[in-house]
Amino acid sequence: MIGSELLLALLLLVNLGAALIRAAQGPTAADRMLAALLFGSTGVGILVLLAVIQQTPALIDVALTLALLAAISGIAFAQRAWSQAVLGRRRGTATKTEDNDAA
Amino acid sequence: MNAALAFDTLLALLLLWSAWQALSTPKLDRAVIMFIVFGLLLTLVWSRLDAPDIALAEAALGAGLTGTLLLDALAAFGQTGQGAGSTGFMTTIRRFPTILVLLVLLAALLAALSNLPLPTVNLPAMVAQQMPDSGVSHPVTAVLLNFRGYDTLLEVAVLMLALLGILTVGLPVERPLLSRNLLVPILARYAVPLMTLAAIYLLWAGSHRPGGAFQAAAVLAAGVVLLNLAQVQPRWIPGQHWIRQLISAGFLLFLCIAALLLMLNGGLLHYPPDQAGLLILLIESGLTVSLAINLAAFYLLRSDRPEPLPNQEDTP
Amino acid sequence: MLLDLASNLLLLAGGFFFCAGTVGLLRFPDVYTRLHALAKADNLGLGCLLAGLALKADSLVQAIKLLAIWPLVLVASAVVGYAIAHRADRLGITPWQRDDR
Amino acid sequence: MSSGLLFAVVGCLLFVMGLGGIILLDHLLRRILAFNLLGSGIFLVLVGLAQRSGRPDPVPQAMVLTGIVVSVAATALALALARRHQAAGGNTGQTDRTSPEERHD
Repeated sequence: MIGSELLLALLLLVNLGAALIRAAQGPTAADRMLAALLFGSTGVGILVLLAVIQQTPALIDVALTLALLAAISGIAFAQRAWSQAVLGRRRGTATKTEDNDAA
Repeated sequence: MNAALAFDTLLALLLLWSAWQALSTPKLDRAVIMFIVFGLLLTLVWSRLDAPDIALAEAALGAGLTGTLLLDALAAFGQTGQGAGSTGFMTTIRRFPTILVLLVLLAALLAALSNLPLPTVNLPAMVAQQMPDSGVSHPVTAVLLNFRGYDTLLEVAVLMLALLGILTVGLPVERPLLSRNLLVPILARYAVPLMTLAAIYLLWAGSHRPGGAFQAAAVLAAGVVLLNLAQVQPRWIPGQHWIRQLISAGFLLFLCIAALLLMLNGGLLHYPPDQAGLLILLIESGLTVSLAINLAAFYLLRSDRPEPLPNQEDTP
Repeated sequence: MLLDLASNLLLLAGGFFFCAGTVGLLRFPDVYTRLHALAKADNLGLGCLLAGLALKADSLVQAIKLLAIWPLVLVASAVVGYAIAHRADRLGITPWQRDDR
Repeated sequence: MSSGLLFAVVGCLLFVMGLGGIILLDHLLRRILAFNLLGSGIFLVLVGLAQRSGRPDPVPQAMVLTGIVVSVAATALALALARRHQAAGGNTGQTDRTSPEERHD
């Protein structure tokens, strides 16, 4: 039974790795931030699975804390950091690459 | 292949990759976001290492305070245009000797790791032996506040010193909010009371399971940061004395108890076993408030004077 | 016995939705659609996962704690999703459309 | 190989990466990030090595817990210094040390 949960945790970790690819590719800063936000759900999922696998109920507290605070860095990003200057002069090209992706 | 080992290996690879990205990427925003991701991955690593106390602190600090601090700084640096487009990690041949030395250092470290003798003192057993006298039943809290309480005392002093240093250097200037939206205040209205509740729970939990003053303070500080993002709590300015008084109060309480014990028992922070639990709870409660305000001040304390900006135009 | 089966089914469904969310994050064309994949599929996956684990939790307190995580994550991702989409709109990033314009 | 030892090795790698970053990177914010990576590496070595037999050890865990909080304080101080440096008209790096031909990328 523990084995199947470990496999599920491994699967979620693979998902996180795939999300890191999105973070590396971008193209906009928000796309990178999405990977950090993914921890709000996937990271919490891995934590609760680890709590069951390692039989440390305290890890559920860690998951709860992470879930409570998950929104803060995303909000700080949207309200404080993501400006034209951070986006850079590449703004026009950034939207263009997205269109290329779509085509 | 063993699934647990596969999990650890993949986690280690992701951690190293995010760290490498944070250093080597040419764009500053990407570096900061990769560092935030690194912190979250590190939370998982601490969980794997059976260290839920550290995982709690890392989760609360990384998601709440470090991330917002770095994003704030990113906005400040990004606007001048100097931040973007730094050169990569290994662009020039000039750096080759340094890299060579670093690789030799790495090889030496790994060689030292591979034939390390087993420890001669069994610290976990010593801690377990002393636990009945510590006043708490969670070993990490016992080490933090009883066996090595002076470390914690000095650590609180270091945090105050860091804040003093920032005050001396000169506070960063408050930056305007880039966008405001209506959902964030609503979120804050529900989330901050829950965070306060969580902080109290963590403080209480510290005596018998993972948790304690540091984690509680980190969660509380994150709550204050969220209130600021929701524009409920304005930035603090240096003239507000209650901030300094509250920050010093926790440290002074800790110091007074330490001094009292030194006079009565002849040992710094040698608690009498009967009152140890009560004293630790008292110290931890004081520390939670002080540390929370101290940590939040790193983000909230901002200068009320406009920034002296010499020659903004002609910087390249 | 039945409880175990239900729990395992929920865990399996959770894993599936997480994978779906990741595929969406990688394959969708722009910020808005990726936000959508993240906020919907992943949170559904997490809900299934938490429900599945709560069914075989050791104690009632633990089960309640597990289930309490879900609304927190839902609210957080809703607010962050809105904040980022709102900001992206302000910065003039145009939503993707099926046939190129 | 226990997870303790594995993450101790990862800690060594992070330490060297962070050290390299402090020496080789130009931008102040990046150096602060590198300093944090270096610190995390040391924490991993401390806890990982103590737990390479697989048993949790509360002593290094408590030390690292204090260390993490101190490193946040150090980061905040470093960021304030860097921003002050920039506000005073100082260069945050990169332009003075890179030669003209690599500046445009």
